[in-house]
Amino acid sequence: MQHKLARQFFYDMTLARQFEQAAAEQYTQGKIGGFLHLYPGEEAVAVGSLHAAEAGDYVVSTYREHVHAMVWGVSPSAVMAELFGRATGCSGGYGGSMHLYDVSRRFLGGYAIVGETFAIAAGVGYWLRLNDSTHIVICYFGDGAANQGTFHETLNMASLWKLPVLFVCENNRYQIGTEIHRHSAVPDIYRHASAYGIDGRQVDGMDVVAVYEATRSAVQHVRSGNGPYLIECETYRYRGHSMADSGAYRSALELAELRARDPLALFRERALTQEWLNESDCQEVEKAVEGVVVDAVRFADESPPPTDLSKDVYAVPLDLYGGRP
Amino acid sequence: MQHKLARQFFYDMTLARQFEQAAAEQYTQGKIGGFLHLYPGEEAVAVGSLHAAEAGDYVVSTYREHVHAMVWGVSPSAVMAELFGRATGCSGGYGGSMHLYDVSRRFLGGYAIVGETFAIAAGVGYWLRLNDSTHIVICYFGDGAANQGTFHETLNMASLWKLPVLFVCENNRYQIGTEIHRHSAVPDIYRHASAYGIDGRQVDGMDVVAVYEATRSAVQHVRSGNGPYLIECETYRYRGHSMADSGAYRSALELAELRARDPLALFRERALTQEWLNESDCQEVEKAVEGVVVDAVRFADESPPPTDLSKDVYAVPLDLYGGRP
Amino acid sequence: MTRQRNDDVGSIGTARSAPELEVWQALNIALDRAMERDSAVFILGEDVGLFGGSYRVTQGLFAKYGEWRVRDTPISENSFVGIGVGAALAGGRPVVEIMTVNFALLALDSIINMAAKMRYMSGGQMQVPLVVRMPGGVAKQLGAQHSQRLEHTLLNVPGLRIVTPATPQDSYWQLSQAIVADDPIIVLEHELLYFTKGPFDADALPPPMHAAAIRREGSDVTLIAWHRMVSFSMDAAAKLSDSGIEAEVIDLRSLRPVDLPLLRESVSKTHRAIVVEEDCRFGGVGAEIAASLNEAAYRDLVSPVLRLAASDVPTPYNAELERASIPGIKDIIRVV
Amino acid sequence: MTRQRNDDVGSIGTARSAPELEVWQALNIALDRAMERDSAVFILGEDVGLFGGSYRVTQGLFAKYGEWRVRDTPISENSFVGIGVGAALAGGRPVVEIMTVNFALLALDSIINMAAKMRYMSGGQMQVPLVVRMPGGVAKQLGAQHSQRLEHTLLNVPGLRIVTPATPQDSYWQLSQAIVADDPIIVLEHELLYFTKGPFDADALPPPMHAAAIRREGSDVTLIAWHRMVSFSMDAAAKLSDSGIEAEVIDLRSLRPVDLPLLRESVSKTHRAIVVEEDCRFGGVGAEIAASLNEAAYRDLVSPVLRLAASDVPTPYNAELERASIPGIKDIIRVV
Ligand SMILES: Cc1ncc(C[n+]2csc(CCOP(=O)(O)OP(=O)(O)O)c2C)c(N)n1
Ligand SMILES: Cc1ncc(C[n+]2csc(CCOP(=O)(O)OP(=O)(O)O)c2C)c(N)n1
Ligand SMILES: [Mg+2]
Ligand SMILES: [Mg+2]
Repeated sequence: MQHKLARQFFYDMTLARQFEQAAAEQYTQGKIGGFLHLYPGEEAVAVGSLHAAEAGDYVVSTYREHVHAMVWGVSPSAVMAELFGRATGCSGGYGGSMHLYDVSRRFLGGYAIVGETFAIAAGVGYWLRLNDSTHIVICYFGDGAANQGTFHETLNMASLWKLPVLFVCENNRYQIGTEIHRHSAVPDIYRHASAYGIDGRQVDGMDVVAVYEATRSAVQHVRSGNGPYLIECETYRYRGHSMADSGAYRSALELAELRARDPLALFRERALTQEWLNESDCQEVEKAVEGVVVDAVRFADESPPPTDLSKDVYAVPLDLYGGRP
Repeated sequence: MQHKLARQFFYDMTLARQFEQAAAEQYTQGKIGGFLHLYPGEEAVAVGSLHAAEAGDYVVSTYREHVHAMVWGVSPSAVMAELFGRATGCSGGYGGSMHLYDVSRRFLGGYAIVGETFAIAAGVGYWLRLNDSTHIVICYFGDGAANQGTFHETLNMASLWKLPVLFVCENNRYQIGTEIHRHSAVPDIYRHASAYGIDGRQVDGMDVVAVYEATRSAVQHVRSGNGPYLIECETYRYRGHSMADSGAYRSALELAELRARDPLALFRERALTQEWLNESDCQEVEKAVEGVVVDAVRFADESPPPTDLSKDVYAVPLDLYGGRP
Repeated sequence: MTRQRNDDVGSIGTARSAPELEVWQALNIALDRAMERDSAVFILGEDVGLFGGSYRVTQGLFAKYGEWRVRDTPISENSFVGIGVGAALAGGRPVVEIMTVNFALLALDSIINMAAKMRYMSGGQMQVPLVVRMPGGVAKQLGAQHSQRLEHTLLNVPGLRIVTPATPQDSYWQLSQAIVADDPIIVLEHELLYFTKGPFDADALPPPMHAAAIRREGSDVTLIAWHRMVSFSMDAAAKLSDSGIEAEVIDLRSLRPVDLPLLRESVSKTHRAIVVEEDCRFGGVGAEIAASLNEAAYRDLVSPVLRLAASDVPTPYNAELERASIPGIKDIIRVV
Repeated sequence: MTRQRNDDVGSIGTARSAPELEVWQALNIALDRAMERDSAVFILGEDVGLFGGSYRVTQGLFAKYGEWRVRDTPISENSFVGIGVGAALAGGRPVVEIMTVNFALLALDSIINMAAKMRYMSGGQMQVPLVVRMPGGVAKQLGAQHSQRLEHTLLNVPGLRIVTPATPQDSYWQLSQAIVADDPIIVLEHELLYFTKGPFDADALPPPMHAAAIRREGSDVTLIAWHRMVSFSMDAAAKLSDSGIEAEVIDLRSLRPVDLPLLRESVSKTHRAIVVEEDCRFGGVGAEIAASLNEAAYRDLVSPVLRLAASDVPTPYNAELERASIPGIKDIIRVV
C-alpha cells in the first residue's frame, strides 16, 4: 500500500474518531440538539469504501452520516456547524445531524427514516443509467434497515434494470436495542443479494484495507454495467445507538471483545509494521486532526443561526391561500 | 387416489370453472359491478392446496378469491349474492368480489391492495402460536405481490418467530399486463424463501394432484411447529387480469400452449384413466354443478339489497360530533 | 383493476364547440409534449409502458420513447415513488403514476417524508421536480379499498402542491405546468372523468396552476366543488335556475394552494357558500375551505359556509348504497 | 431516536395534591393492568421488549409477560401493524407501538385500508380491536422528518377513532378504554409530555373516551387545544387573567370523535373561540373544528372561530426557528 493512501486512511479514521468525540462533548454541553448518532467503531467502513469510489459518484447515507459526509469532502466545519444548527452548516442549519447534504459534491444525505436510502440511491442510479453515465451511487444502510420492505423492493428493481448501485451494509449487529438474531431470520445480510440475482459478499468491517479492497472490485463490477452489488461489512458501534442511549443491553464482555479489534488502532499498528507510515507520520496526523476539530467547533460556535423560517419550502414563495406571498 | 377425494377434486374444479363462467356472464349483463378477477386456468391451485388443509385452519386470499372461498365451504350462492351486492352475500353486499369473508369458516378474505395478505396471515399465525394452537393459516398471493415490501418484511418475521403460515404463490406469470420477466429479477418466487431460512419448493400448478401432495407435506411441516413454508405453483390465467382487460399483451401461441395443459381437462382424463372416476361419475358432477350455479345466480338475483349505509362502521354507532347517534 | 369506461358524461366544458378530446387524451398529449420538449422527463409506474396505462393515459409513449423513459415497474409503490425522488434529486423530471390513490398509502413515506421536505431540510440546495399522478374517487362499485379519494391525506403537508383537474383542458394545462415546476406536485385525477369529453386547445395560454375557475355565474349561492362534483354542481345549478335560484359554480382546480381570493369575491356577491365534496366530511378538504372562507369573508356571509360531503363510512359495494354515500344532484338542490 | 426527557413541565393537572405520576408511568400501568386482566392483550413494536420502549412506556412488561406478549419487532412498520390487524381478526387484542408517528406513514395501508375498513367491508362479521400507540409532536430539534404531528393524517378515515391524552390520568384512562374497545383506535402521545407529572388515580371512573375537558373556566374566549398546546393555553390564560381577560381552556382529549357539544356550550358563554394547534394550519385538525363549530354555534359567535397553528413549513432543526414554527404562549396572548 502506498504511503499516500495509508496516510489518507489514517487521517480520515482519526478525524472520524475525534470529530465524533467532540460532537459528543458539544451535545453534552447543550450546543447540539436532537438525536445524535455517532460512528466510533465503524470508521473502517466509511473510510475504506468511500476511498474506492471516485469524484462524480453519488453517496447516499443514513442518519449516522457525519463521517461519510467528511470523507466525501464536506468540511468538518460545515458538518459541525450543521450540528450546531447554524447558517454555515452544510444544510444551512435546517437539517441537523440526521440531514447532511452537499449537492455540489453529490453527497445526497442524510435520511432519518430507516429504509429510505435504498430507493433514493436506486433513483439516482436510474438517472445515471438513463443517461449512460459511468458514475455510480453508493448506498449505506444498517442491519436493521435490511428488514424494511424498501430493501426488497429496491433490490429487485435495481437488479431487474441493472442499476449502477453499490449497496453497503453497515452491519453493527444492532437495531437500537435489538440484537440482530432477534430482528433478522438470517443475520448474514449479504445472503439476501442472491435472491435477486445480485452478487454480494461479506467483509471484515473493522479492517479498512479489507473494506477498501472489497469495495474496489465491487465498484469495478458496478461501473462496468453489471448492475448492483452488495457488500456487507461486519462492524460494531462502541456507543449506544444515539447520545440518548446508554447501550445497557450489551454485555461488557461483548464490548471489550469488539474494542480489541478497534479499526483505528489496528490500522495504525499495521501501517507501522508494514512501514506504510512511521510513528511521526501518525503523530503528525493526530495533531493536525486535533486542530481541525477544534477549528470546526470554533467555527460552528461563532457562526450565525439561520433566520428565515419560511424559505425553501417551495421553489418560489407560495401563499397557500392563493394570494401573492 | 381414493374415489371420494377424486370426486371432490373434480367437483370443486368443475364448480370453479362454471361459477366463474357464470360470473363473467352476469358481469356482462350488468348484474355484477366493480372489478371482477376470474380464476379459470388456476383451479388446481386452490383446489389442490385447500384440500390438504383441515377445518379450523385459516385461509387468507387476494381479490381473485371466489374459488378459494367456495372450496373452503362458503356456498356458491353466498358468493354469487355478494358479487350481486345483495344482503345475502357472504359480506352482506358491502364487500363485493374482492372482499369475500366468512368468519365462521375462518375464511378471512378478500384483500384488494396487493401485498396485504402477507401480514394478515402472519398476524393470524402469531395469534395461533401465542395460543399454542395446532391450526395453521394458508396465505395466497400472486407473482406480482411478491415484489411488495410486505412480502419481505413478513417472511422475515414469520421465520424469526416460526409462525405457522403456509405461503402459497399463485404464479400465473403476470402482474396485470406485465410479464414476470419484466417485474421480477428472479422469476422463481420460491427462491426467495431461503433468504429467510424458510423451506420452499415449486410445483406444477396445473396438476391438482401435485399441488395437493406438495401442500400435504408442507402443511405437515408447518403444523408440526417448524415455522413457515412457501409453495410456488406455476399456473396461468386464461382470461385477462379482470373483466376489463382483454389480455392483448399475450400471444395466442402462449395462450394455446397453456390451455393444452388445462388443469380440469387433465384431471378428468387422468381420473378416468386411473379409474378413480368413471365417465358417468364425471357427467353426474358436471350436471350437479350446473344446477348449483344456476341456483346461485337465481338466489343472488332474488335476494334483497342491503339498506343501511351506516351500519358496522364502528362496533357501536358513533356520532363523530360527540352527540348521541 | 384496469380500464373502466365512464358513461356519466359530465356537463363541464361541453358548451363551446371546439375540437373535443377526452381527459385521458389531454393528459396523454401533455406527457408526450413534455417528453418531446425535455429529455429529463420520464415516466414510471405499473403498466404504464407496454400496456399503455390502466386508463390509457400513457398510451403510445412506450413505443415512442422506449423502456428507459416509460418504465413499467413491479408492485413496489413506496420504492418506485422513492426512485422518482432520487432521480429528481439527480436532475431528472420523473412523472410517476400510482395506479390509483388507494395504493398511494404505501408510498406516503416517499412523498411526505422525502419529496416534500428535501428542499427545506437541505437548506435549499436540493429540489424535487417530481410529479405524482394518481386517479381516485368513487367509481363504479369498486368497494371500500378501491374507492378512496384521499384528497385530504396530503393536504396538510408543507412542500406539496395538489391539483385536481376536471376537464381535458385543465388536465392538459395543469399536468404540463406540474412537469415544468420545480416542486413535487400531486395531480389527482378522477376515475370517472377520464372518458368525459371537453373542448381542447393545446395552444391556449393557461391560468396559474392554482387558480380556481368560475364555471357558471350566479348571484344567490356559491357552490364550491372540484373533480366530479363540479359537473354535479352544474347540473344542480341548472335545475335551481328553473326555480329562480342562481348558483355560482366554482371549480377549485387546486386544493393546495386554494384560490381564496376568488372564493371571497364570489361570496361578496352571493353571501352564501356550500362546499360540495365527494370525500368524507369529517376532516375533509371542505373543512379547510369553510374555515378559511368563514374567516376571510365573515362580514359578507349571511350564514356559515356549509359542507355537503360524502357520508363518513367506507364506500359500500352495493350500487345503491354507493350512490347514496356521496352527494348527488338532488342533495345539492336540497341543501341549497 | 431514543429516550428523551422533557423539562418543559406542563401546567395541566398539577393543581390537586394527589399521588403524582408521569405520563409514561400511567401508560405503563394501563398496559400492565390490561395484560393482567385479559390474556388476549399483547404488545408489538420496535424495542418495546428487552429495551423497555423508547420512552419507557413498556418498561418491565417483557420480563413480566415474556416475549410472546411483548414482542420486539424488526423495522417493518407496515407489516407489524398488519400483523396486529391479523391477530385482532383472529381474536387477539394487540397494542402496537409505532416508535414515532413519523414512521406511521409506512404503515398507513395497514391502518387505513385494513384496520379501519374490515368491519364494514365484511358486513359486520369481523372486528379489529387494535390499538396503535404512537408518540409525535415537535420535540427538541429532531428535524423535519422526526417532528411531525400527523394528527390530521388519519382524521378523515371512517372506522378509526383518535385520542390525544395530555395528562397521566387521561393517558391511563384513554389507553385502558382503547384496549377494551372493539374498534381500531389510534392513541397519539406527545414526546414532550411523557415525563410531565400529574395527579393519578387508577380507580377513578373515567369519562367517555371522546369527552373533552374544561381545564380552566372563563367567560371571554374559548381556547381549544390538545396535547402540549393545552399547557401553553393554560399558561397564556393565567397571564391573560392578569390583564382581566378570562379564557376558558378546553382540552379536546379526542380528535375523532370531537366533543362538539362541549365546545358549543363553551362558546355560548364566551362567544369567541380560538383553536390552538401544534400542527400546520392548512388542512389541519383546527379546520374541522372551526368549520363545524362555526356551523353549530353561528349565532353564539361574534367572530368566526380562529386558528392559531404552526407555520406551514417542515420543522427546521435550528432551535430558535423550531420554536418559532409552532405557537407559543405569547402567540396565544397576541391572538386573543
Ligand atoms: C422507519 C423507521 N422506523 C424506526 C425508526 C427508529 N430508528 C432509528 S435508527 C433505528 C435502528 C436502525 O438500525 P440499523 O439499520 O441497524 O442502523 P444503525 O443505527 O445500527 O446504524 C431505528 C429503529 C426510524 N428512524 N425509521
Ligand atoms: C398495492 C397495489 N398496487 C397495485 C394494484 C393494482 N393491481 C391489482 S392486481 C395487480 C396485479 C397483481 O398481480 P399478481 O400478484 O401476480 O396477482 P394476479 O392478479 O396475477 O393473480 C395490480 C398491479 C393493487 N391492487 N394494489
Ligand atoms: Mg445496526
Ligand atoms: Mg400474477
